[in-house]
Amino acid sequence: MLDQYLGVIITFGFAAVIVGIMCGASMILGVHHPGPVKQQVFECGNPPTGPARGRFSVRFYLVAILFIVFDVEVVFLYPWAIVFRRLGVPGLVEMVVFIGVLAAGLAYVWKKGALAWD
Amino acid sequence: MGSVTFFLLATALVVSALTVVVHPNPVKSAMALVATLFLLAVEFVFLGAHMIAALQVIVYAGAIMVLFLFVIMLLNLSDEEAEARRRGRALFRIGAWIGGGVLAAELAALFLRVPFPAPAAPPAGYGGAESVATALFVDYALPFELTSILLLIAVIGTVVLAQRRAS
Amino acid sequence: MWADAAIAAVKSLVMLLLALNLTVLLLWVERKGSALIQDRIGANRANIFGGILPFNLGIVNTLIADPIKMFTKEDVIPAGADKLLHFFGPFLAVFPVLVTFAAVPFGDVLVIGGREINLQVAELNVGILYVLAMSGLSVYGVVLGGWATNSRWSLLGAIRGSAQMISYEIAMGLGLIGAILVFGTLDLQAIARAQGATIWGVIPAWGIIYQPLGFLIFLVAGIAETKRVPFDLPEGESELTSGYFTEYSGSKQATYMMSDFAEIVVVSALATTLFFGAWQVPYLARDGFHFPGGFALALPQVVVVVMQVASFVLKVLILCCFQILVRWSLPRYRYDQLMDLGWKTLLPLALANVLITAIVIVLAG
Amino acid sequence: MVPTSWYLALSAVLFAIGAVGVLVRRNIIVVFMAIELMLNAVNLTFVAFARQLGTIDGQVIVFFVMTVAAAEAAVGLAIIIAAFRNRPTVNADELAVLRW
Repeated sequence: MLDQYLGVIITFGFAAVIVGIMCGASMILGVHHPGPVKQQVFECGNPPTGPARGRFSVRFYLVAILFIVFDVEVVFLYPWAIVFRRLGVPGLVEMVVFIGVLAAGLAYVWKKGALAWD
Repeated sequence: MGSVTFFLLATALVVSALTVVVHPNPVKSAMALVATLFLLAVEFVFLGAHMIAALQVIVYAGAIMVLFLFVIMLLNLSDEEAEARRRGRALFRIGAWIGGGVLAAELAALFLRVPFPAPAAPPAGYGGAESVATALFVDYALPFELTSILLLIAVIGTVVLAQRRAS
Repeated sequence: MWADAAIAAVKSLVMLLLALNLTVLLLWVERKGSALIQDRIGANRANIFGGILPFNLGIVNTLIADPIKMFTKEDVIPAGADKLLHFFGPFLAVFPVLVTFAAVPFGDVLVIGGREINLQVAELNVGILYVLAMSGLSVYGVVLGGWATNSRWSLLGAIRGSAQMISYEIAMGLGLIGAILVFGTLDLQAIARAQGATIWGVIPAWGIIYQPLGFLIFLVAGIAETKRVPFDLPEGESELTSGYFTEYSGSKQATYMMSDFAEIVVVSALATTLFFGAWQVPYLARDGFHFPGGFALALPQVVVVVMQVASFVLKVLILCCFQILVRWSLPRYRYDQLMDLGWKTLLPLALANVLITAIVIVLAG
Repeated sequence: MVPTSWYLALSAVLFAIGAVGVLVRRNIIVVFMAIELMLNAVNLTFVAFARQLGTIDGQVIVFFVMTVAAAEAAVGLAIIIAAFRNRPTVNADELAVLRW
């Protein structure tokens, strides 16, 4: 079964070389004339004020949490989908319960307004 | 897989794991952990756990670590420790490293002395999607259902904790 | 062993070059297409070597002159940026996308000298999961690119972009579950082969026949994953200059731009494989055409393989062009609409699709 | 074929690195990452033993461990955010009181 991964390893190698060349080309081929003005970050012409890395709305964090939970759900659905024909009705019941519980979670989040962006 | 491959992978794993622990910048720590998790997925492939390897990358490297990065960026954490390091903790740190080294050496020595018989060649499809799925949905149906409750609790707990009270 | 490795290397190179060429070609299609839609002429001239060349093809501009220009530009790294992560941003945006092609079949079996070569770089038992796992990693390209540069436009773009990508990753994954329920495997080549059958001997049994809703969900989520109009909030030129790659120049910026197009190709390739019969040509079997009604046309094996590969490339190209058409036809979403569409529309729809598909399968036996 | 004991030894080393990380780092998020590292070291033993015994159960357990890790990360990081709101620090030493 391991020889399946031969192609993957080779593709990883080729892709790393190709993308590495693409990213690094400018470093090697391009000119280098750094200057204080040129190296300023771009803020539409004004000199930047204050630190760039501010804090963010907690909503983004809630989205990431929901992503994790539903990602795990999707990950459970994949193995279920391939053996579903063999499992039959019990398999369907199992998954309906599982999805039902998680849908309750989604409904809760929805109701709490964590998905509302204003 | 040959022992050469194993040692190369193991070295890479240990180096990236050490980077997670010692790097002062949390973002780079997190990226080193992503690398560690990815390399572990490669180990899983060598151990015949193909499905688990894919899930490791999807769930751990692709989801959980994104959450970590989000929080690091959300709280705007920069290189911490510089100030924490000054506070006379040097002795404790050295002690912790020595203790960790002893733990690793002792456990490793213990394991290496156990004469495991060479594992039998796994059956066809071992660790593939079908075999894991069958075990999961037939033998482990109840834990699977309980998992959903755990996730539900996680969602509710998170929303309660993270949302500012009635804002 | 070495023969296998050589064959795998050749297949891998063919697939990667195919993907890269499609990507670069798309750049030209995009420029010309947008020009057509906006009633302009578009990219139509290239002045290479001071006009020595007698002909003047617009396509040369995009395919050769543009990359050369990009690759020889100065690589400006803003002060206060993290040099290592500044490099890894664009790297991680394209690399995971490119390696997904290893699992995508681009043809059936080619027989050379008694050796059967499966036209797929790696026959993975967990093919779809591999594709999802790898493409999921490309979110790091966005996050790191925005964080490393120490610029607020970039950081804001990165946060927006990653939140958008992970939101739609769920819908994308769920959209595929229906198709997997139908085919009962994660192996992309097996799925491709299963679509060679016909319904009532006439209609090709492509995935879209069974899963029209699944395809729609997958396509919308896929377009959102590529972060392009109408879902281009992370780049949002009018508000964030260029979003997470504002501070990139030269070849790194070109790499970021390419990542969008490479993702378009991946989405199209996956949609083709799962919903449009992969490399299948209707009624074409390994030994030639078998039309309904008993009429058959025997063809040499090489011709069949060439037709299959061509069919795959053509389908992918059509889907790519469709995505570009979408981009130039629709206005941009607002961020709340974007999140609503992902979480409140596509996600429940996809869950319903999964359950309905499962119930139908149980009822149909 | 690489013997199972080598994998176990590797996982022991990774576990020890994670444990040291929990002890020496003060940034609570990095401590959290070190815990994830320890969890993963244990996952490696599960998968190694699954191969040794020729059963699939070890792999299914890893599946569950991942789920638990996902839930744990979600809630744990939410706690960090909630704590951060009241006291803008992620230094574990300064979060020593159970009250804020």
